[in-house]
Amino acid sequence: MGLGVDIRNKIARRAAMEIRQGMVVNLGIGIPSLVPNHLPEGMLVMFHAENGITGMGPSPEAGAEDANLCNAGGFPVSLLPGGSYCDSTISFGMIRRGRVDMTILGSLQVSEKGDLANWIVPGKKVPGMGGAMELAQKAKKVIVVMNQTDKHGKSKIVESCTLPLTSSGCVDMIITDMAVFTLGKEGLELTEVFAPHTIEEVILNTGCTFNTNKELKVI
Amino acid sequence: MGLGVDIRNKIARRAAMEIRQGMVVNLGIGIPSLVPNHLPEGMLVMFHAENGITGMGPSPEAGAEDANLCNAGGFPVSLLPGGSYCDSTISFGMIRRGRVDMTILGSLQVSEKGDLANWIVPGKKVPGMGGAMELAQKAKKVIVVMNQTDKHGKSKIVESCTLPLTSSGCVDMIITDMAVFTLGKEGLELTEVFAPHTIEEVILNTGCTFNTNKELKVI
Amino acid sequence: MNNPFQKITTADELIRHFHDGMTLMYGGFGGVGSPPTIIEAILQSGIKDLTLIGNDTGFPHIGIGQIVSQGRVRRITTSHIGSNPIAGQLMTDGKMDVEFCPQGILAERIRAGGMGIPAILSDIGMDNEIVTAGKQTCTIGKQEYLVEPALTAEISIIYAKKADSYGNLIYDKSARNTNPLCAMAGDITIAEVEEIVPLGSLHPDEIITPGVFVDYIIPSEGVNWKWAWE
Amino acid sequence: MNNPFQKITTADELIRHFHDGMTLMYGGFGGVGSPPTIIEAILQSGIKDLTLIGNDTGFPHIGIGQIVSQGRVRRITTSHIGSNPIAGQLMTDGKMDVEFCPQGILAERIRAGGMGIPAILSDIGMDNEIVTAGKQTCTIGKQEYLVEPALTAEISIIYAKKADSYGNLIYDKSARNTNPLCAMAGDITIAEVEEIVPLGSLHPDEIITPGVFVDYIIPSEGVNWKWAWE
Repeated sequence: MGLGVDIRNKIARRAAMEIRQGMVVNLGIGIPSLVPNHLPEGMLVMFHAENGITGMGPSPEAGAEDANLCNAGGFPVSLLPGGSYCDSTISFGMIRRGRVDMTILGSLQVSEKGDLANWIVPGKKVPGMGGAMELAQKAKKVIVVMNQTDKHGKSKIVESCTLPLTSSGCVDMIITDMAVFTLGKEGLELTEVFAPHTIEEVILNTGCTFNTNKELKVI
Repeated sequence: MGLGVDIRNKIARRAAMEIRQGMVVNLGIGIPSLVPNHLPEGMLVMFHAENGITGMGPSPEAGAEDANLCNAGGFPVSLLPGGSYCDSTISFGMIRRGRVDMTILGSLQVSEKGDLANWIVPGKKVPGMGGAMELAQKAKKVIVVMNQTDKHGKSKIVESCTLPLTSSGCVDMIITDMAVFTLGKEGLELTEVFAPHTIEEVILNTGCTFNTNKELKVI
Repeated sequence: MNNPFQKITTADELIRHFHDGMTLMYGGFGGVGSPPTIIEAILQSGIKDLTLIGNDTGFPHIGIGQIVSQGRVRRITTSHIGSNPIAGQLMTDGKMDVEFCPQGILAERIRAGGMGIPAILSDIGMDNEIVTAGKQTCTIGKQEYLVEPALTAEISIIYAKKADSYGNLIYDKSARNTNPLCAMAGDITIAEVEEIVPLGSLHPDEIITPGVFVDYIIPSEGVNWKWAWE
Repeated sequence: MNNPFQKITTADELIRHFHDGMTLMYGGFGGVGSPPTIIEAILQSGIKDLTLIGNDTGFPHIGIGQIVSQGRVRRITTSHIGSNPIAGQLMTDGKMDVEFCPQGILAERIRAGGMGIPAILSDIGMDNEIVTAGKQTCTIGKQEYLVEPALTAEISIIYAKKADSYGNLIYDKSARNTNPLCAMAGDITIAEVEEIVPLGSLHPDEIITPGVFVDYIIPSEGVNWKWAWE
């Protein structure tokens, strides 16, 4: 994404603040994978992976990897006490039944209506949806973490997605390198700005209009 | 059924002759439950129960029952080596997928077309179908064991069932106290008569016409 | 017992979730694998006009049969009532509606509810008017199928052998039956268990129901009925 | 090894079941839990024009990806090809048809095949034309759903940790993934296993796939590829 480690960690830290004790949380690849590092010590969170892990723990040290214990991206992880393995139907049943409290994932674009476009770039990259549609549509809370703008400086928050949708109206919160937005009944709302960025800068780098929360925090 | 032990065992013994090494077999209550006693020593057969047992073994001795190890009728059984437990979906998945080689069950009536009526007597007994429909429809071979006639002396093998059907055209073989019939492309066919009964007696006690196999055996 | 997820509680604490007219799903097959302590609490609570979903109606004095026999059930979706003559009488008298469903399809409908699948298509009992009553069909190619809708319930009550404090469950022999399915289909799922063990004591490959699906765990006081074979 | 059910054999013996143009289903997720020894035998056999069904196309040199990369596949039903650029290239060049299906729905379709259920209804990806392409819908009440047909295959190849001589299987950690589903959906199911143990050695409560679904068991020679993280 072209973001430095500090900024990526800032985004991850803010996302981690949404997590509560006992939640079941699914993390996408990239910035979301940094989120567990920012949880309060001792907080019990069950991390869920689409390939059938609940209670996923951190990557093992080099040399201690187990090829039969990998996350949905195919990379070695570990299991925490209380964790378990299941087949892919049960794993996605958790998602569709509303038992996954939160998913934190990256995106290419998000619209002001909460539409998510993160699975395909026509003519360039057609990886397939994997579990993205189920997660976007059925996780109880969908948090998108991403850069405010793409590599050409264009806003990734837009009036209407130009890329094919993963799911429409599914995003609840957007956390970027500049700001935090929520999506509720009143539409897109700016709730926090990360200093040294300013509201003006956020407006300039957002591809649609938005409300500003009365209690907006600059943090 | 009003049949003596000897006759019940004769029927069960004949049914047991249909079973081959390695088969998965589901047994109904009554005469079918006697079938395992008549298998050759050492033959490996996997008995299947709808409530999630594969590899069911005989009833334990009095005092050794385990309330958590019962057959589909709610009575204590045991498990043989190679047996396993599963939930009810998997148990019926085995049936619908065609992995249950044979079901041996009782019936109220069977028609000359192989229709099975064994689940309901309108106005008298409405127990519900339980797993009977899936077994009748999807087991690879359906063997009915029953008395040739009901308590009023009327044939239970009929032109057309007067009782509501469990499943139509599903029966492959009928074994009664008098005879053995098969149901194939050519319809109902008498293949064996149990002495001292005679062909004439079987004709007299069968409520429909049938073919007689050229190599009919009186046994 | 360490209770980090606040799931371990008692039947008395939980009974406030139950109310007249509610939809209740229960694990068990002929009473085997039905949760005696929760059923006893429901009997004591006096709630009525229930809509039940489960494999069968047990025996008059066994399992869910006790609740049925007391006339507390307005409607039931089940596959078999033959072992509980009182259930048959209540149906005949028009005091309890019974929707009969083939046993394996009933199990699939409960599972579908637990998996967030709206319905399954089925070819079981297509020529039987009790099975097809009130059901839609769907034609694929030239083949017509029954639409069998998913089933869920406000509360599922289930029985397991062991739970850890997250609610991961293992079952005992044939007492598993419909319990793992009902465990997933409840909006709230209550697991009555023979033993509660610390987090990490169950082998993660052997867990049948992940605790994700379980909201409450209560220790069982054991079966308080006499089995039909006793 | 005692072989009372005649299920234990070798990949070489089994390869006669494989042929050009066949439908093949495979367990595994990103190569984890895919059967290396059977895949190697397929590669050696030279069969082609395959129709594949499975979670993903692995990596170019890992798991089923090796077969895909050699251009042996005419059609695949899968949820993800992103980790295998060769798969993407074959699709773009019109050399391999790809039916994309949401991952959990794909798993359910495979399971439905294994359970003898004709189809499930789904509300996933209803507004996405890649998901809905060529699919029927079914309306219940006022809600429209997609009809997602069951998937089966002539042969399913799967990977497990242990089998007893009846083919009862247990799996290892996240290598379980789609294996228990594919195990049920094959007309013929071949399980490659790390270890074969005598009948009765597996705890009956811990068996994940009952041997009823397994036709053949072959001992694994182990993974012969380098993982992406190595």
